[in-house]
Amino acid sequence: MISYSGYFSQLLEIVVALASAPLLTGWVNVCRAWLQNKSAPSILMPYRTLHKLFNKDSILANDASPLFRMVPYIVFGCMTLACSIIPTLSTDLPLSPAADTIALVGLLALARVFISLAAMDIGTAFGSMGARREMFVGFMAEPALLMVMFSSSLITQSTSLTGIVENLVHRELAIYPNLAFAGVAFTMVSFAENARIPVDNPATHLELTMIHEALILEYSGRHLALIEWAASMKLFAYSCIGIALFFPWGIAQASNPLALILSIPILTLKLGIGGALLALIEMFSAKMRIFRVPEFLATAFLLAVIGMLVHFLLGA
Amino acid sequence: MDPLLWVLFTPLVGGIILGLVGQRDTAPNLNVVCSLITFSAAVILTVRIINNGPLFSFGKLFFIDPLNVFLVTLTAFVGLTTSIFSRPYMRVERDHGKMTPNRLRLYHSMFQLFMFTMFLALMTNNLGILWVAMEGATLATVLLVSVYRTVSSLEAAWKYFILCGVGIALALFGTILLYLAADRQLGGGTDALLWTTLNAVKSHLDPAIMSLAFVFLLVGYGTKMGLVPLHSWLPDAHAEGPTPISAVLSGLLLNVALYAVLRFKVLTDGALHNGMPGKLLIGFGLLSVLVATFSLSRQKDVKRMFSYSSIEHIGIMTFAFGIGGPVATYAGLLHMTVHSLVKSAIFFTVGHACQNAGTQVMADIRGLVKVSPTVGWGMLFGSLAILGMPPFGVFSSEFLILTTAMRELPWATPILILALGVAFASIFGRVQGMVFGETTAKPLAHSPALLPVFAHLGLALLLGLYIPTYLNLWFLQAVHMIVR
Amino acid sequence: MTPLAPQIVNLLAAILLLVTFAMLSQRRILSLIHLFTLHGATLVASALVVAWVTHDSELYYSAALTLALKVILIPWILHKLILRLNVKWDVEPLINVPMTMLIGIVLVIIAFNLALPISQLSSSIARGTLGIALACILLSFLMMITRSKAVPQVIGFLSMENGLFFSAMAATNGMPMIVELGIALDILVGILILGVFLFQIREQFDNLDIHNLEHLKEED
Amino acid sequence: MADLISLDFILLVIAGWLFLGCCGLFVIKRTGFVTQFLFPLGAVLGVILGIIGLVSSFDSPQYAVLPLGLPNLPFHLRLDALSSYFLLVLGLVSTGVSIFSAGYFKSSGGSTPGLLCFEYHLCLASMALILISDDAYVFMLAWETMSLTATLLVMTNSRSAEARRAGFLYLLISHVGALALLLCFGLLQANTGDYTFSNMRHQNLDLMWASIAFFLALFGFGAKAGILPLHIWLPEAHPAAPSPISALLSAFVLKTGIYGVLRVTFDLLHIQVWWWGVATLALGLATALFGVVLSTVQTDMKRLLAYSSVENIGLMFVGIGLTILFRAYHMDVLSALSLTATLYHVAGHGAFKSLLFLGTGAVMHATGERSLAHLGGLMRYMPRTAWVILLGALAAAGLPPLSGFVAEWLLLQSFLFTPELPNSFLNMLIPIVAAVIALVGALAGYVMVKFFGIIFLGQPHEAKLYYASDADHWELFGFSWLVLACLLLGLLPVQMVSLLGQVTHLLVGHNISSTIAHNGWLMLAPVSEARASYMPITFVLMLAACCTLAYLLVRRLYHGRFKRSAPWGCGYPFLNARMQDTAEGFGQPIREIFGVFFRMTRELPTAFDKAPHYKVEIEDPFWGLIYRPIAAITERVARIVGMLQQGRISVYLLYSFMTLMILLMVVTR
Repeated sequence: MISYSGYFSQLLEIVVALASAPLLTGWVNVCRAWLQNKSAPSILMPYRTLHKLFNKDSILANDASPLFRMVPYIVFGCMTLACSIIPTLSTDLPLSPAADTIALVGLLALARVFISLAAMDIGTAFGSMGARREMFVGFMAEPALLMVMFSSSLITQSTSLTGIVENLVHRELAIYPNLAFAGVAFTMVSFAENARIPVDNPATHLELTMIHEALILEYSGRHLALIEWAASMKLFAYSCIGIALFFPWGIAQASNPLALILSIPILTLKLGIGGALLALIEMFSAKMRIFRVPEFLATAFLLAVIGMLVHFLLGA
Repeated sequence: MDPLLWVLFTPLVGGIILGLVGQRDTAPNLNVVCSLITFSAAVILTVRIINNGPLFSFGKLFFIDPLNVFLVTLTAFVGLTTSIFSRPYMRVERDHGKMTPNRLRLYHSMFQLFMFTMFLALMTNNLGILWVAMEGATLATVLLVSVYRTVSSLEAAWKYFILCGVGIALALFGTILLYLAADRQLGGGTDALLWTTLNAVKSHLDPAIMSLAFVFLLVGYGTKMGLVPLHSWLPDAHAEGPTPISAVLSGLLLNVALYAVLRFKVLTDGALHNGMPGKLLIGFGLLSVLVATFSLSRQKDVKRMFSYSSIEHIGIMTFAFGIGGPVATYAGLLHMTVHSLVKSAIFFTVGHACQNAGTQVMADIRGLVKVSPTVGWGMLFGSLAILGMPPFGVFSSEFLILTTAMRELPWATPILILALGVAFASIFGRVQGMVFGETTAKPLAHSPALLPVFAHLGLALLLGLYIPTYLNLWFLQAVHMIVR
Repeated sequence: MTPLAPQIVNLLAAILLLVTFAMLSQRRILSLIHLFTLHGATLVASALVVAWVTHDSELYYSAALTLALKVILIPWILHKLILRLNVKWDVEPLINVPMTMLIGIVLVIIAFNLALPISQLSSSIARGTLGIALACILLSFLMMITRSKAVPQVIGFLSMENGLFFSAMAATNGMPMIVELGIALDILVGILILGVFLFQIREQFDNLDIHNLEHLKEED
Repeated sequence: MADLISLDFILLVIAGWLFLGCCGLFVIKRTGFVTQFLFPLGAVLGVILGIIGLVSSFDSPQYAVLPLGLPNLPFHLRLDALSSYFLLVLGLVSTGVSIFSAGYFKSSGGSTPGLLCFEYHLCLASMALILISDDAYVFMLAWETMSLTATLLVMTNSRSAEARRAGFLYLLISHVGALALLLCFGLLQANTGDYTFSNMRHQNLDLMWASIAFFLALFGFGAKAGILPLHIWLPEAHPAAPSPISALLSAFVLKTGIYGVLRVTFDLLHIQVWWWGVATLALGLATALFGVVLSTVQTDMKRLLAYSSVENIGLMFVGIGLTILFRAYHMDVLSALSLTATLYHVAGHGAFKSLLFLGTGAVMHATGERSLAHLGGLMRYMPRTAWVILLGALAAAGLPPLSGFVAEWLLLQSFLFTPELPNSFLNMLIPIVAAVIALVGALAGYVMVKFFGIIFLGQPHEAKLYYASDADHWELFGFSWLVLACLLLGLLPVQMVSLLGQVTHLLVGHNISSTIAHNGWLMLAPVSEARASYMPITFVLMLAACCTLAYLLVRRLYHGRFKRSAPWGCGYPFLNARMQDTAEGFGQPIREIFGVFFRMTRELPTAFDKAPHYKVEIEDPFWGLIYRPIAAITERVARIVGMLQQGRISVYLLYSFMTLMILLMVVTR
């Protein structure tokens, strides 16, 4: 029996995700600027960009198919759903049984497939190149992410995220070595997935090494806005997954309003620290050649697998 | 009027008459008529046997039991279809100038005489007469093999004659030893060589003599069966003669030789209880299957290839009879039947195909389905049947043989699997090339007789899907004769 | 029964073996035929002896048959044949004569060993000679293997038949009459067909060398 | 005999198919009649078969005996849950394919449609017969008939040497497999001359013989299903055959192999041993990985799909291996779970793979092209086909909420529970296996993006593609049938799993449908909601809601204006179709990473080429590793054997002489 508060927290979560995703992106950019001793743009910059883009007319290539126009909405929808599944504020979510970790990974993959197809639709050199690279990052990142989640579901005997969180919160604080491996792997994966340095450079256009930007090169206006928004929500989702898997404390259990209220500042805090760390790592690492990416991701994948092995070796 | 007489003497008389008028245009029809009479007589005979059990004739000179009557009917049937097939075939050969009137006369009369010798060999009760008839079969066919008078046909015939002659001589020595063994029990006389009499006292025959005798008989009749390594004459003889002769040689003569060996195996098994004959048969069978399949994998001449496949199947039957036991023996008999049906059908189609393409080299035979579809499909399905593809009868016998072998002697099964695989690859790979593909050849002047082909394949199909209870009863009685 | 008869039979058997060896080593074709005739004659003689001893009328008939076929008819046919085909050259065996002899001796030993246990069981007066009969058969076999011309092969074949006949007599005083007749018929037809063959080979290759008949083989 | 009613109906359907086939023989040249009348009738029969299968899977087993076959061995038939399920799949797939064929063969001139109709329906009938056969003889009979007819279908275009070679390879491999099966049955009947399955169920073979029987079965059925290294015929036969035939091959003929393994392993054999499971698992894993990697680098669309079929078969074998493993340790719930995953994959793969192959058929109709290098941009010219294929591709990529995903989800679930295995070595093994499975799944996504993107998106590579016409109504009807199947399989897993409960109960004596049932019809929670759950309908509804809401809001708050213009060429004015990624290009990263998986010959242009060209050929390594050596060895042995037959009569006489001597020695010693 799911209470109304359940629906409320679900709704709240979605709203928070939609609203604060660009904020997180903005925050990361601000930190980057600070660390580079630049004068930082406003933290609200992403909102302005989105608003501007929404107002613009979107320009379509002559022979863009309907698929091309649908994809932004699909991707946006996928990311929203993802954010609503992941327990960011509360674990009392009516939607969470709809999809467990595996389905979540599938959801992200769905978004990736669609955006790559859209990129191939126009038939420009950059588009197909971007699609190829995106898929090729994806086919190594996905299993790695899955393994990361498995290694925590092995501890908690559950693949549903809420189940994992509740279980982790409730058991007494213990060191799980396999989670350490998983953490490192997860960090690497989320860098690759969110098109950050060292895998990709979000602040670039028209480099031969770009991935994400090449995908969306043909988009403009509201379509571009939706895709950018979806991208920042993806970042948000990944950070929340990280939080849920590794620092679940403070996420509201069950339906108690106080905890729910309390959980918002905690989340903000965690995200703030997370964003800052992200910027810091980006600062200290250099963009790697595209041919090095497989090694990078393979390392992540293997780390995750070793994490699971460690779990068995130390006999859970 | 005793149908047995009809079965025996129709071909004899017919052979003599055809020897006089064999070159006439009516000769082929006369040939067919003789075979038809023989066949119907054989059918009547069969009905009697199945209903009234074994019978003697001419005192004890002829003995008919389910085992040989079933072979008699089979022989008569294939003889009939072959004579039907050879009408258009020989007409084409004559138009091509390969058959002169004299040769036609020789062909027709010898064909009938050959049938006569086979019936004699099958039905006689006297093992000496059996030998005489087998030798007679060789003599009847040897001139047919060389009928085209080409260098290679002459060579084939010469080898056939010498090797089979020597083999049969050894068989005679075996028979003499048998007579010696019988002599001590029955005190000489004509009766001492009667199979029925020997069968009655077989457990008292002297083991030492019997084992020696069996060796000589096996080597002797084994030469005619084409068991490796006594097989060297077979591919030459079957490939060089006219196709109807190849059909009867592969389809019938091998069976008759095998029948002789079976008769002696029964006696020897009775005399010595160490199962030596079975072991020998198994050994020969496996060797034949293996060697035959590997050598057919490198043939270029279609008739040679299929005669090697005959060796392979004789090997399988020998193996089955070597295993012994009701199931394997049943399978062996079934295999004898379907093999002679299917193999002769294949040779019919091959004959037309070769006449069509004007060669026996497989690489030059192409696109049969385009030129004459019936021949093409006939050959395709015939080959698939001979390769043990269901729903044809060869499959059912191989099913029984393999499953039985797996429990009787598992070590032999890998050999069989290997051999069957190689055979499949080589035959199907070439046949589908001949059947499909592009060609420029023209259809033949005389429409080929396809009734025989499809009659045979139809029967093989029937035996694969459903064995009539009557036939089954017959088989079971025959099995009973052998296994006892 | 006289103790003399078995000794005569054994003597004849020894002669038979001797003749077989002679044929094995003989190069000239004409004398080969003569030897074959002698072979047949010895056979007839021994048959007559056995028949006389055992009062076996059938054996007289078959002796007569053998005389007619193997001593008179066939040698005569062969004579005619080689005159018609005028083949008078020497026959060079594939293996040289001493070697052949050596193998022959080995065969004789084997044959004796094989026949020994059996001949004990035989009721015939000529039982001791079963080994020799077998030896004759094997030697003729060897002869067919070692000769590279058609006619000597045929002669080897025929002497094999002789050996068979002799062994039948040695083992069981001859086969039943009807069988004997059948065998005789077969041999007769066989000889005729052989004649036809030799002519066909001749007209194909204008000599009787078996080497012409070695084309049907697996090409590599 | 009221209780035999559904089995009788199945026999009627088989008879009907045979009848249709024979009708085809009588009207051998009349394309219109055959395609517009006979094939649709066949489809109707397929529907009936599917319904019967659905209904009868809840009944208790039914038996029948036909007075055919060997005298002491008539045809024994049996209809139980397993066969009913596969009959359901057969009916489902064959219906779609038959409908599509009605459109496809209408315009395929040259060939004789009547003959095709005969072979096709004979093949369907024999497959149905396989599923209901209850003794070794009728099973093998139907089995070989299926192989034979399938071969003839592959060789439909018998003029092309490629088709003939493919058919030959296929029949050869499946025949060798069939021989292995004969031996397997010979073992299972264990010295009782009784070949009925009911007899085999009661035999207790000792471990050695049971293992031999199991591996013989694995070999024989694997040859049909296409596991490593016997998969070699698949990528040859599928491209050579007409598309509906490839669809049938991939969608069901392969599955008969799965059926056979299940039947022998869990029904006929009385024990399962853990290392059988490990072997099967390893084999399946290798097959899956190999298949998916090779399919990423293919340039022929049907070959690509064929290798992806190899991959899916591999996944099914992984499921079977896991089931054996659990079964060996008597963990019934888990074995039921993994078995469910396997069976689900059978149906799912049947649906989407036939859809994809039929799609290639429509494409070949429109363009006459099979090579990805010459296709592209077809979404504009054949949009309906494109959308259908997109759905199929998503399902094949194992993405939610479609059929492929559910199977993968269940499979991964069953992996997550393996820690309960008592064998620590296996516990080490499992995570790696799971990881590889995940990798395979992701690569499948890569393959499908390549497949769909290169064919339907981008600019056409050839001028003639501008005249491509969309699929006709028969073909679309066939498509929509299969699309429906994909969607239902994806959205209603609960009902499907409860259906499968019957099968798992029959095979491993346990089912998970009860646990699923009390979570309601929406939620798929194999063990408990706390452990794992998946609600596809909610999922898809939410997704749709988010998308539409976003769309409406954007339109409402802002506007829906857009302009058309030429794509941006980054300042380079002469964009053309040849600048897109080719199929080779798209596969390049995988070629770099998994270079060890295949033998590659490549020609790179030098800097100074006047007409630079780039050529790369990928070859299946198993040709070089196994098949050519075998052929060479056979050749050599045959030559040696051939030396026996060297023409000199003296030597032949010597053979007889030596044989005689040796035998005499043997006997008298």
